[in-house]
Amino acid sequence: MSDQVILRVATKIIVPTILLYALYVQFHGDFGPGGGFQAGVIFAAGIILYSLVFGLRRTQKVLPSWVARLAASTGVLIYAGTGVVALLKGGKFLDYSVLAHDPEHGQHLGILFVEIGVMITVLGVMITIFYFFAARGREDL
Amino acid sequence: MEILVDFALLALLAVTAMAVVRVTNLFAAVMFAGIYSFLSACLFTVMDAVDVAFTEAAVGAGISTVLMLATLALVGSKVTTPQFRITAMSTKVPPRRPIFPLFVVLVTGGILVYGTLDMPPYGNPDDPVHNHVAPHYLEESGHEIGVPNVVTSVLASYRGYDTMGETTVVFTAAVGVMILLSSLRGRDTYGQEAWGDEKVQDLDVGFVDAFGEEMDAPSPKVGRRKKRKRRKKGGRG
Amino acid sequence: MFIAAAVAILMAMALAMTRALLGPTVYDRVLAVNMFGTKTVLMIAVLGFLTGRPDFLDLALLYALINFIGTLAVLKFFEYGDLGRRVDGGGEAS
Amino acid sequence: MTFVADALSWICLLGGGVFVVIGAIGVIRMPDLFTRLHAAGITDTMGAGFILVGLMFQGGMSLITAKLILVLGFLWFSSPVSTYALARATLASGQEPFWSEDLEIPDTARIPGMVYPVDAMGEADAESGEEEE
Repeated sequence: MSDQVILRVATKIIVPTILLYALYVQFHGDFGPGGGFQAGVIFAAGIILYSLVFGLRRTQKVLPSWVARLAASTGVLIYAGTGVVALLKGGKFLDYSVLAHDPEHGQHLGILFVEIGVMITVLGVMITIFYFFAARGREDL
Repeated sequence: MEILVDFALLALLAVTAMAVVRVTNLFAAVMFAGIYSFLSACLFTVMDAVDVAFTEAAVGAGISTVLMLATLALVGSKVTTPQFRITAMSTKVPPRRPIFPLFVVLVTGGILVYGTLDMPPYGNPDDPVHNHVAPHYLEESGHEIGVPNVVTSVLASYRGYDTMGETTVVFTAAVGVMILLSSLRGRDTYGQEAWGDEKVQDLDVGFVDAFGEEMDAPSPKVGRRKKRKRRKKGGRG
Repeated sequence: MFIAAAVAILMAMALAMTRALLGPTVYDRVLAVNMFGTKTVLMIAVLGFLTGRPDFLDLALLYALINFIGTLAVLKFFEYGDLGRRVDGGGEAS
Repeated sequence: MTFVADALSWICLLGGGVFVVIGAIGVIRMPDLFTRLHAAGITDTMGAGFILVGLMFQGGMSLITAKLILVLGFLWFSSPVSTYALARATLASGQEPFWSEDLEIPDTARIPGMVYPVDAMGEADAESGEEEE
């Protein structure tokens, strides 16, 4: 196994960086390129890199497949829920201006939640698809 | 100057697309698809569509190669006939001469190219696409939404319904994959029947677990190689 | 001066492309794709300066980070996913 | 001051471009995968390094330069790793680098239609090597 050390160490260094960069893309999307979709994909890419090097079983200890599936549906729920909250606060569906006292602040809040929803969904979906393909229908994984 | 870069990138893109179609080894096709993704990210960057380029970069470099390889692990990598192999039986079918499909494709392509002649020139500020809602978004986004990146404000706020639909579509993709692939769970009953060549049995070494703890035993190939090298060294001394 | 660098990178891209087309083994193609990825990082960085919008560097940073996931996946697949089968470049682009 | 920065930028960008093209030519011309890896390494280290440093002179002391440094750092971190993985996978597949004792170029590495002067002298060397064994 000694000849795999390089890959393992490199992965251990670079995976946290990728995850951090995904969060940067997520929360910097208001100012530069990026947003929820890209952040979710980058985050999933980091997880996939980890599981390529360390194996699916170890990855699923960190992020079980039911969590990924739950995330995939939770994101859509967060997105639609933001719209419903706006509806309950007296606005239109997905009209974020009513979310806070100041319309602009409300828009900020709405975009934040919506982008988080997109990110969680994309993350969950990408990882779920990868798990399904990688496990190749084997029962023991 | 940028137009030169544009042309060069497009030429490379065309070459890559031809290569993807022509190679018979599907692994090579995956490689070329990767190159295609790199080139289109460059092209999007030249055309100032940096958010699109970002998506292309994230998906193309991180996800799509892995997923295509995983698909190849499921279905095998060789194209045995000029046509796509659907089952093992279809290799007996003599190659057809697809004259009529070629004709249809050429005519359709010709009509489409003819249609582009009527389109407004690219980047012209008088184009209809720049005069409908785009000016409103560009001018009002600053104080209506207050987000510096207009793309984000359009995607998340002005076009929030569309993005919600897209998120749902992504979610549906996951559901579809789950439904399709969970029928492979009992691969002994279905998999061997459907892909009954040696490929499926060959691949019993897990795609993912290979670098993991299961590979603690040195792979036989590596060991053999080392032995041979040692013999060579001994011979020299 | 940026256009000079861009032209040099484009030439290198074309040459890497040639290597990917020539093969002959799959590993040569992997090498070509890997090199193409590096070229893309450079190209995007140079293009950002060429078009006067160096904010594009986020994109180059992203490529520099996740470029080798694809390479690693391919290599892993060849080394372990397809044991016992000779991997040669059966497919020449003709 | 800007003149000095521009001049340095020119030098670095042109030098980087030259290195990138040289490396790419090497990837075409070198006889087998391991030597090609060596050529590709030139573009990853010297080419990318020079070009990004040249861009740094244009960026000045700003966030852009910081990002360029990050890009360079990650490139210099990840490309040796992938090169290593590639070389290792190639070795495991059974393809060996040719040593000085057997100067023959493997058939898989030949470019069709190219004349290799090594062929003529390689045979004598290979025979003498076998005799030693």
